[in-house]
Amino acid sequence: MPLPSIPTDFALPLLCFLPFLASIFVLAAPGEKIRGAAWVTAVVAAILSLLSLALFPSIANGEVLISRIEWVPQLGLNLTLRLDGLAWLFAVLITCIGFLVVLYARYYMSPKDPIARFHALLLAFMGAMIGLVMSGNIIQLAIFWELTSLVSFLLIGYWYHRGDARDGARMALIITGTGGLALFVSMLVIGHIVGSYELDDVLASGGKIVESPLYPVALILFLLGAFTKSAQFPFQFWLPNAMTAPTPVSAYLHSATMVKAGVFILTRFWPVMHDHQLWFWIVTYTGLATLIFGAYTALFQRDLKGLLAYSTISHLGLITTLLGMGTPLAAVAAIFHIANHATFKASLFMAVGIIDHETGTRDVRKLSGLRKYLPFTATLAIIASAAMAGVPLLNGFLSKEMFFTETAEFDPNVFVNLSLPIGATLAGMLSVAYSIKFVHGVFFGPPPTELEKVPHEPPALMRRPIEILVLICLAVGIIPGITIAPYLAAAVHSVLGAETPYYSLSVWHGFNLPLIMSIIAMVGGAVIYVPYYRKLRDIDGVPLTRGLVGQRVFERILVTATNRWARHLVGAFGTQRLQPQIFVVIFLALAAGIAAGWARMGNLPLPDSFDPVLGLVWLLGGISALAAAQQAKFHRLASMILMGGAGLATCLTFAWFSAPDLALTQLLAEIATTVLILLGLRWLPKRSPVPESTPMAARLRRYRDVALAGLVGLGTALASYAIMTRSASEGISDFFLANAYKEGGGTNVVNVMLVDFRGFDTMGEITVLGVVALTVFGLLRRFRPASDSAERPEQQRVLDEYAPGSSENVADDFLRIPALIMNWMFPVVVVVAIYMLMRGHDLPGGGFIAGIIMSLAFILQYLAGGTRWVEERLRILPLLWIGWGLLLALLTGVGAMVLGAPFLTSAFAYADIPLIGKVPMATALIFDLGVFALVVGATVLMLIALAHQSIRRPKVAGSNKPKQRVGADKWN
Amino acid sequence: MIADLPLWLSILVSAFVVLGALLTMAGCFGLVRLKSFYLRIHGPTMGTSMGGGLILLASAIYFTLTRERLVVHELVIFLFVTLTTPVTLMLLARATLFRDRVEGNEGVPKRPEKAETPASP
Amino acid sequence: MSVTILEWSLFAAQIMLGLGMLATLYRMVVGPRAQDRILALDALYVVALLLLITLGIRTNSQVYFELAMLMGLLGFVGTVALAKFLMRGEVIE
Amino acid sequence: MTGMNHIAILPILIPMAAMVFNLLVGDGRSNRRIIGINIGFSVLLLLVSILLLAVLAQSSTAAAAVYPLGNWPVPFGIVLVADRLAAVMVLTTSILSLAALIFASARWHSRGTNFFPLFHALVMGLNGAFLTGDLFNLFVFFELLLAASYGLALHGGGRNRVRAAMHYIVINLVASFLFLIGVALIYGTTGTLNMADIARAVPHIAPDDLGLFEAGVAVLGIAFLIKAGSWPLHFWLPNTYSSAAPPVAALFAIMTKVGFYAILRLWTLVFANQTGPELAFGQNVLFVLGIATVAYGSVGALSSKALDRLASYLILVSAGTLLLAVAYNVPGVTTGALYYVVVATLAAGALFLLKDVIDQVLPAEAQILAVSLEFYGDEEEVLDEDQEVSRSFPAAATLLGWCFAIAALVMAGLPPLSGFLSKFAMLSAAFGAANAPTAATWWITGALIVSGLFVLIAMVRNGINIFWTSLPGDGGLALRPLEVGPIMVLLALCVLMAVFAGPALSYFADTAQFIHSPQNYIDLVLPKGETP
Amino acid sequence: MELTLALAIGVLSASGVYLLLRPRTFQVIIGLSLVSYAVNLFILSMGRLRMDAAPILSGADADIANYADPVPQALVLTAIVIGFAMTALFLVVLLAARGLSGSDHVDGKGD
Amino acid sequence: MRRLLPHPILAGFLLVLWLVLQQSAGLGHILFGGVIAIAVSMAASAIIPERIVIRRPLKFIQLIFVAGLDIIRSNLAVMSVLFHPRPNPTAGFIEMDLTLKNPFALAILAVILTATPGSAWLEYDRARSTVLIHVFDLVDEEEWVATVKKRYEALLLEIFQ
Ligand code: NA
Ligand code: NA
Repeated sequence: MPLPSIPTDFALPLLCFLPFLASIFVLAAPGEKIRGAAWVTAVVAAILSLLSLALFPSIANGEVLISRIEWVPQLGLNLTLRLDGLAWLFAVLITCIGFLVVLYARYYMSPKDPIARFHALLLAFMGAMIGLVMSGNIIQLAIFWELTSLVSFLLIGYWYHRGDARDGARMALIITGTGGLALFVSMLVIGHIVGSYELDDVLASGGKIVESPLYPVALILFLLGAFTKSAQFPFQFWLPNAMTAPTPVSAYLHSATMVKAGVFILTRFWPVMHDHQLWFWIVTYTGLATLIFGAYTALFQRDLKGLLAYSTISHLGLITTLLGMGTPLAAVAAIFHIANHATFKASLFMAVGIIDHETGTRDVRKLSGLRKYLPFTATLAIIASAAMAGVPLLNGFLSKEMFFTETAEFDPNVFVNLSLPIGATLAGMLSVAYSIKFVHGVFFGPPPTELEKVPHEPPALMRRPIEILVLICLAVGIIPGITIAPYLAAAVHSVLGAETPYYSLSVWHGFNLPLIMSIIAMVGGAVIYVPYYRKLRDIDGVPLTRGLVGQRVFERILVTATNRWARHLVGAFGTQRLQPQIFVVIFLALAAGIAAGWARMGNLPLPDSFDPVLGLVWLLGGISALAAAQQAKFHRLASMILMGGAGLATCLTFAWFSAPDLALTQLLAEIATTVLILLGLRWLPKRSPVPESTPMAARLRRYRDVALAGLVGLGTALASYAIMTRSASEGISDFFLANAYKEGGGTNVVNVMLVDFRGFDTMGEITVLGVVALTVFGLLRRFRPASDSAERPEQQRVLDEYAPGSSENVADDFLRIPALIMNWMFPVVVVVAIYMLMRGHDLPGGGFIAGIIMSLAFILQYLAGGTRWVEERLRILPLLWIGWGLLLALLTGVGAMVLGAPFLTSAFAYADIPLIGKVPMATALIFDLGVFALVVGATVLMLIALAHQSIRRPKVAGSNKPKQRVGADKWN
Repeated sequence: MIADLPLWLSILVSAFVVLGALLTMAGCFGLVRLKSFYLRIHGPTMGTSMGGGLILLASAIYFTLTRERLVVHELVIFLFVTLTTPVTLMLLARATLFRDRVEGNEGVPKRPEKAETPASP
Repeated sequence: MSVTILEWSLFAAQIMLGLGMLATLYRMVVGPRAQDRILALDALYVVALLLLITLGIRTNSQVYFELAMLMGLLGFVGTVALAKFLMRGEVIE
Repeated sequence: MTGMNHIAILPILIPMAAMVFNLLVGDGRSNRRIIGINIGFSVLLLLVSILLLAVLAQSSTAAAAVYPLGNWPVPFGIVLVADRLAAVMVLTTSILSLAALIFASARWHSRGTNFFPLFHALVMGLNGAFLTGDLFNLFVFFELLLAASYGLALHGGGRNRVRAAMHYIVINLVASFLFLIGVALIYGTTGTLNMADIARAVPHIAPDDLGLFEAGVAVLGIAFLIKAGSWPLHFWLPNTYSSAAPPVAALFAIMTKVGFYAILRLWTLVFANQTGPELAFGQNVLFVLGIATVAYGSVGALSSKALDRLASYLILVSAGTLLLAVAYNVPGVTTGALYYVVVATLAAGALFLLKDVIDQVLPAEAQILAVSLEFYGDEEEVLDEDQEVSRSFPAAATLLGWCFAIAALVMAGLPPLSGFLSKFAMLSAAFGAANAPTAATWWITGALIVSGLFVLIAMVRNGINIFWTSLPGDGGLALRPLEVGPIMVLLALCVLMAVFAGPALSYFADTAQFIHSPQNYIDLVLPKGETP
Repeated sequence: MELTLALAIGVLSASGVYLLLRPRTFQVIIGLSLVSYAVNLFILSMGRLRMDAAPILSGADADIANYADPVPQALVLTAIVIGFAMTALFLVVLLAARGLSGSDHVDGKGD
Repeated sequence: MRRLLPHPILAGFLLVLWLVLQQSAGLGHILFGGVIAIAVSMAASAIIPERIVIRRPLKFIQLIFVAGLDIIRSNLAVMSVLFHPRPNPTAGFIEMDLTLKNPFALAILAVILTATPGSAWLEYDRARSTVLIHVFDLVDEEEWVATVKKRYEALLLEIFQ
C-alpha cells in the first residue's frame, strides 16, 4: 500500500492502546447517544484496520516489528509489542472484522439498549485481542489473554436482565478464566525453562522447552488455556451458552476472534512445543474429537446461533487437529483455515442476526422459505454456508482440502493412519449436512406461518458487512494466488521460518484422495440430510450425547461446590463457636511450645531452697484458684471471693520476691476488678445449682479441657522452673540498676523504668487504658439489660415484700454508720494517693498506683452514698482527666523534642527552695502526673459508667422484636 | 538480714510477734470452729485488734531501734484497720440478719416494729 | 543469739499466720453462705497484712510498709462491695 | 540529633495528638469543624508518611531512621526503627486510614460515641507496631491497636457486632497472654528485649536454654499467627470483620498485616540468618499454615453470599498468601509479598467501603439497615442532621461497577492490575530461586492460582447478584461524594501501583534485600563497639 | 522456692485455662483473671527469684548485684494494668452481649 | 477562715497523717503537707458537710484508753474460749436503747464495739434509737448494757453532745 511508513514505536502502541483509550472515551462521554458511540467506534475501527493493513509492507518479508515499553523490567515483564506475519494476520482479522461488526451493529442494536456500554466493551475487546496477538512478552500475553476473557464476560452478559445471559457469561468467564490462569502458570514455567519471558527468546530457544523435564507440566497447562479458549472438547459447552450475547458479539468474538485465541497460541508456540509425542497425541485427538462432536451436535440444533456455535467448535477442532499433527504443511493449513473460517462464519452470524432481527426468531422450526422475503440476505448466507461446507470455489474448500490432504498423507502408524482421514471425512459429511440444514431449513420450503411479522430486507448498510465478507470468501476461493497468498505466506513464514514448506493454493490439485474424501463428504452430507430433514428439524436434543450436557454438569458442580461443599468445608474446618476456638488456640500454643522446646529443655535441677511460709501462701493460692474454677459456674460470688484469695497470694508473692511495686499494683487492681465484676454481676442472670446429670458429651468435653488445662499448667510450670533454676544471661537489666539514680534521678528503678527508660511503653499503656475506658463508656451508653435483669435486684424486691415501702429507709439505715466512716475515709485515701504519687520515683508508688488509689476513693463514696448522692456533691469529669493525662504525657515528651532531644528525653535537677531545701524536680514526675490523671479518669469512667446503669432503668433489649427483613433473601 | 538487737529487746519483739500471730491464728481458727455466722464474726477482730496490734507494735519497736529514729508508721496501719474492719463486719452482719429474717431462720431477733417514721434524714 | 531468736519467732509467727490463712481458706471454700466467705476474705486480708509486716521485719526492710498500709486502708473496699451486693443485689445504687 | 530525625516518631505522635484533641474538645459528633480537624490530622499523618518513605527511598538501601526514645542508648531504651519496610506499612496505614476516616465522616462516625479518638488510637497502635524495634514495646502497641479495634468493632452496637466483638476480644486476650509468655521466655533466655539485640544474642544462648528460647518464639509465633489470621487461629476474623462498621472494617484490613509484619520482621531477623537446626525454624509449619489458610479463605469466599463476608474471607486469602511468602524465605518472593500487602490492603479496604455504598443503593438492603438502626440504635442520638447529603449521579451504577471490578481483579489477582503483578512477582521469584521448582514452588503456585480462581468465582457471583440482578437501573443512584471519593482513590492507587509497578517493585526489592540481610538491621540499631 | 512458684504458676494457669474453655461468660472472666495472675508471675520468674532485694537503690553507689532484676517488674506492671483494662472491657462486652441475646453463653445460645 | 478551713480537725489529722507517712517533720514536709491537708479537706467538705466539734478533747483520749483496755481483755477472753477443745460460747443478741444521737459519735461507738472481739454492732434503728448487738460470751445482759452505757456512751455524750 502506498502509505508512508509509520514509525514502529508509534504504530504498534497506537494499534494496541487506541481501542482502550477510545473505550474509556466512549464510556465517559456524556449521554447514551447511539450515534456518537457508534461513530467513534466505527472511526476507531476503521483507523485501526487501515493502520494494520498499512503495516503489511513492514512485515511482508519476514521482518518482525518490535516496540517495547518498560513496565517491570526487573521481573522481565515489559510491554513488548511485536508484529510479525501471524500477528499481522490476526490483527487484520480483528480490526477489519471488528469494523464490519461495528457497522452491522449500528443497525442491529436497538435504541433502547445501552449503546455506549456496548461500544466501549467492543473497543476494549478489540484492544485486548490486538494486545494478545501482538504480545512480545509471554506474561503480557497471559495478561491480554485474561483481559479478553473478562471483556467477553461483560459482552456476553450485555443483556444481563436475562437470566440465561448472566449464566452464559459466568460460565464463559469461569471456564476461560481458569484456562487463562493455567496458561499463566504455563508461561511462568516456560519462562523459567527459557530464562526469559520475551517471546523472541522463547521462540529462539530451540528444543529447550520440549527437552525440559518440566515440559509435560508446561504443556498440559498450556493446552488447558488453549483448549478452554478455543472451546475444545470437553470444554466446548461454554460457547453455545455464550450465544446469549448480542449477535454482533457472537459474530466478532465467538467466530472470528476470541475463540481463535486458543488456536493462535497453539500456532504461536508451535515451533518450540510441537516436537513431542505428548503434543501430538493430546492436541491431534482433542481436535479430532472436537471436530466430530461439534459437527454432529450442530446437526441437531434448532437455534441457528446454536448451530453456528457448534459449527465453530467443529472448525476449531479442525484447526487444532492440524496443529497437533506437527507437520509444517498441516500448520500452513491451520493458519489458512483460521482466516477462512473467520470470514465465512462472521458473515453467517451476521446473516442470522438479520434473520433474527427481521423475523423475531432463530428457531429453525419456525423459519421457512425466507428467500422470498430476504433474497439478498439469502444469497449471501447460502454462499457463506457453502464455504462452511467446503464447496469448491469458496475459501473453505481450499483449507479443507489441505486438511484432508494432511490427514490422508500423515502416516506415523496404523491407528493414526486410519483414524485421522476417516474422522475428517465423517466430520466433513456432518458439516455438509448441517450446512444444508441451515440453508434449506431457513430459506427454502413453504412460506413461514408462525412469524409475528412479515420479514423485509434490512437496510442495505446492514447487509454491507456481509457482502464484503462473502466477497472475500469468493475471491479467496477462486483466485487465492493473488488475494490471500502473500499474506498467508507472511504468516506462515513467521511461524515456520526456515521450516516453511512448499505449499500450493491452487484450486485444482487433480483427482486424488483428498478430493475423493471431499466428494464423499458432499454426497454423504446430502444423504444424511435429505431423508431425515423433518426429523432433524423437529428433534429435541442431540441423540447419543443427550445426557452429556456439559452445561448442566458445570452448573451443578458450581452450585454444589459453592453452596454445599464450600459451606460444608467451611463448617468442617472452622467454627463459629468460641470454645473450640479457644481450645484450638491454646492447644496449638502448647503444641508449638512443646515441639520447639521439649527436645532441648536442658536439665532440671532439684530445688535447693524451700520456704514453708511461701508454701502455705501457695497452698492457699492454689486451692483458691482450683476452687474458683470449680465454683465459677453456679456460685459466682464464691468464685470471685476465691479468686480474691488467689490474687492475694499473687500479691504476697510479688512482695516476697522483691517486687513491691507489683504487689501494690496487683492489690489495687484486684480490688478495682472485684468492684467492677460485682457491678457487672447485677446484670447477669440468676443461677441456681442444677442436678448433676451432665450429658456424656459434656462430661467428655470437660475431661478433655481438664487434660489440656493440666498440660498447660505443667508446661508453664516446667518452663518457669527451668528458667528460675538457671543463671541469668548477661542482659540489659544491669544498665537500669546502674543508671537509674545517676541518669534517671530516682532510686525506685522500676518506676524510673516506667516513666523514663521505658516511658514510651507507659505512654502506650495509658493510651490503652484510656481507649478501653472510652470503649466501655460508649458501649454502656447504649446498654440494654436482658429482660430478666431489668427489674430491681431480687434482694430489694424481697425487702419490699417483707417490709413494704421501707426499702429506701432500710437501705438508709443499713448503710448509715458504715457510710459515715466511708465518707470520712475519702480525704484520708486522697492524701495517701498523693503520698504514693509523690514518692514513686524513689520508693514504691507512682502514677499508676496513686491513680487507682484515687479512683478507689471515689468509688468508696459511690458505694457509700449511691450514684445520685455522690453526683449531687462531686463533679468528676473522667473524660477530661483522661484527656489531660494523655496531654501531660505527650507534652512531656514533645517538650524534649522542642529542646532538640528525642521524644521523652527526661531532665532532672535539684531545686534549692528556701526554707525547704533541695527538692528533686524531674520531668519524669510530670509524666507520672499524666499517668496518674489518666488512670484516675479511666478507672473512674469505667466503674461509674457501669454503676450508672442501675439508676438508668433503661429499656430492655428485645422488647421490640426486629421486623422481618424485607428482601433479605433476594440480596443474598 | 535481720539486724542484731539487744537480747531483751529481741525477746520482747519476738514475744509480741508470736503472741500477735497466735491471737490472729486463733481468730482465724474461730472461723473454722465456730458454729454460726454470728459467732464467727468475732473471730477476725482478734487479728485486727490485739493480734495485729502486737505485731505492728513489734515492728515499730524493731524499726525504731534499727533505724535509730522514731518509726510510727505502724500506727497508721492500725488506725486504718481499726476503722475499716467494722465497716465490712457491720454490713455483713446486717445483710445476714436480713437474709435470716426473710428466710425465717431460728434464733434470730425479730425485726423491730416500725413505730413512727424517722424524724429527719 | 538474738538474731536467732528473732528469726525463729518470726518463722513461727509466719507459720501461724499461714495456718490462719488456711483457716480462712476453709471458710472461703466451704461457706456455707456467701457471708461466711466474705467474712473469711476480709480476715484473709488482715492476716496477709500482718504476714507482710513480719516479712518486713524478717528482711529488715520497710519496703512492704505501704503495701500493708494499703491492704489495711483499701482491702475492705472489695469486701464492702461484696457485702453490699449480698444485701442489695447491686453494689452502687 | 537533627530535627529531620524526629520523622520516625511523628507517625505515632500525630494520631496521639489527634486523640488527645478529641478528648479535650469532647465528642463533637455534629461539629463539622471538629470533623475537619480530624481529617486534617490524618492528612498530616499522610504527608509525614510520604516524607518518611521519600527520605528512605532517596538514601541507600541499608538506611533507616533509628530513633532512641528518651535518648537512652540502644538496647536499653526503647528504639524506633523506621526502615523501608516500616515506612511502607506506615504509609499504607496512613492512606487507608485517611480514606476510611473521610468515608466515616459522612455518617458512620455519629453511630456511637468517641469514634474519632478510637480511630486515631488504632492508627497510633498500628504505626507504633510497625515502627518499634523493641519486643515489649511491640506488645504495648499491639495492645493499643487491639484495644482501639475492640472499641471500633463495637462502634454502632447491635447484636451481631457485640457477639462478634466478644469472641474477637476473648481470642485476642488469650493471644496477648501468649505474647507475654513468649516475650518472657525470650527475655529469660536472652536477657534483652530489643529485637536487634535478641538477634545478636541468639548465637550466644546457652545450649540448655535454646529449647526454652525457641519455645518462647514458638508461643510468640502463635500469638502473631492469631493476629495474622492464619488457619486455624483465624475463626474470629470473618465474623468480626463482616459485622464491623464499614469504615472500621476497611481499616481492619491492615490489622492482619500487622501479624504478617511481625512474623516477617522477627523471623527474618532471628532465624533467617542462622545456621544449623535454627536455620529453618518453623518454616515448614508456616508454609503449611499458609497453604491451609489460603485454602480455607478461598473456600470461605466461595461459600459467602454477602459481600462483607466475602471480603472477610478475602482477608484470609491474603493472610495465607503472605504467610506462604514469608515461609518461602526468598528475597524475590518477599518483594512480591510486600507489593501484595499494599495493594491487597488497599483493595480490601475499598471493598469494605464499597459494600456499604452498595448497601445504601440497594433498595431492599437499605430498608433492612433502617430497620436495624431503629432497633439497635440509640434513640437518644439524632443521626440525620449532620449527615453528608447524598447526591444523585447519572452513571452511578457504572461507577460502582467499575469500583467493584477493580477491587475484584486486584483481590483475585487477575490481570492486568496490581493483584496479578504481585502474584506474578512472587511466583516468578519462586521459580527463579535456587533449585526451583521444588515441591514448595508448586504448592505456592497452586495456592496462589487456585485461590485466585475461587476468588474470581466468588466475586463474579457477588458482582452478578449486585450489579446484574439487584441494583436498580442506571437512572441515577444517590451517592455521597465523601463516601465514593475515598473508594475511588483507594482503587485508583491500586491501578497506579500497577502502572508504576517498576519503580514500586524496585523499592520493594531493596526493602526485601534489607530484610533478608539481618546483619544490616543489627548493625544499624546496634552500632559496632556499642554492643554490650 | 522456685518449685513453689513454678507449681503456683502451673496451678493458676491450669485453673484459668480450664475456665477459659467453659461456656459461660462469667467463667471466662474469672479464667482471664487467673491466667493473668499466672502470666504475671511467669514474667516475674524470668528475672530469677530474689528475696529482700527490691530494686530500690539505697544510695548512688550501691552494688547492683544486690538488687532484683527490674526489667520483668516493669513488664509485669504494664501487664497488670492492661489486664485490668481488658477485664473491664470484656465484662462490659459480655454484659452488652447478654443484654442483646438474653443469654450468658459465650455464643449467645439459649440457657 | 471557715471557707478556707471547713474541717480544721480533719485538716489537722491529714497533716499529721502526711507527716507520719513521710516519717519526717521537716519544714518542707509541714508546708507541703499543710497545703495538701487544707486542699483535701476543702474537697472533702463536699461529701462531709457537717463539721465535727470535739468539746472535750481530753475525754477523747480517755475513751481511747478505755477502749484499748477492753479490747485487750476481750481478746484474751475470746482466745480462751477458742482454745477450748469444744468452744461453746454463750452467745446472744442484745437490743439496747441509746441516748446518743450524734451520728459521728454513734459511728465511734459502733467501731469500738465491733472492733472489740466479743461484741458486734449489727443494726441501728434510728426511729427508735435502739441498736442490736451480738455478744460472744454473754453472761449477764443487764450488766453488759450497763457497762456499755457507762463506759462508752457517757463519755461519747460528753465529747460530742
Ligand atoms: Na479491713
Ligand atoms: Na467485734
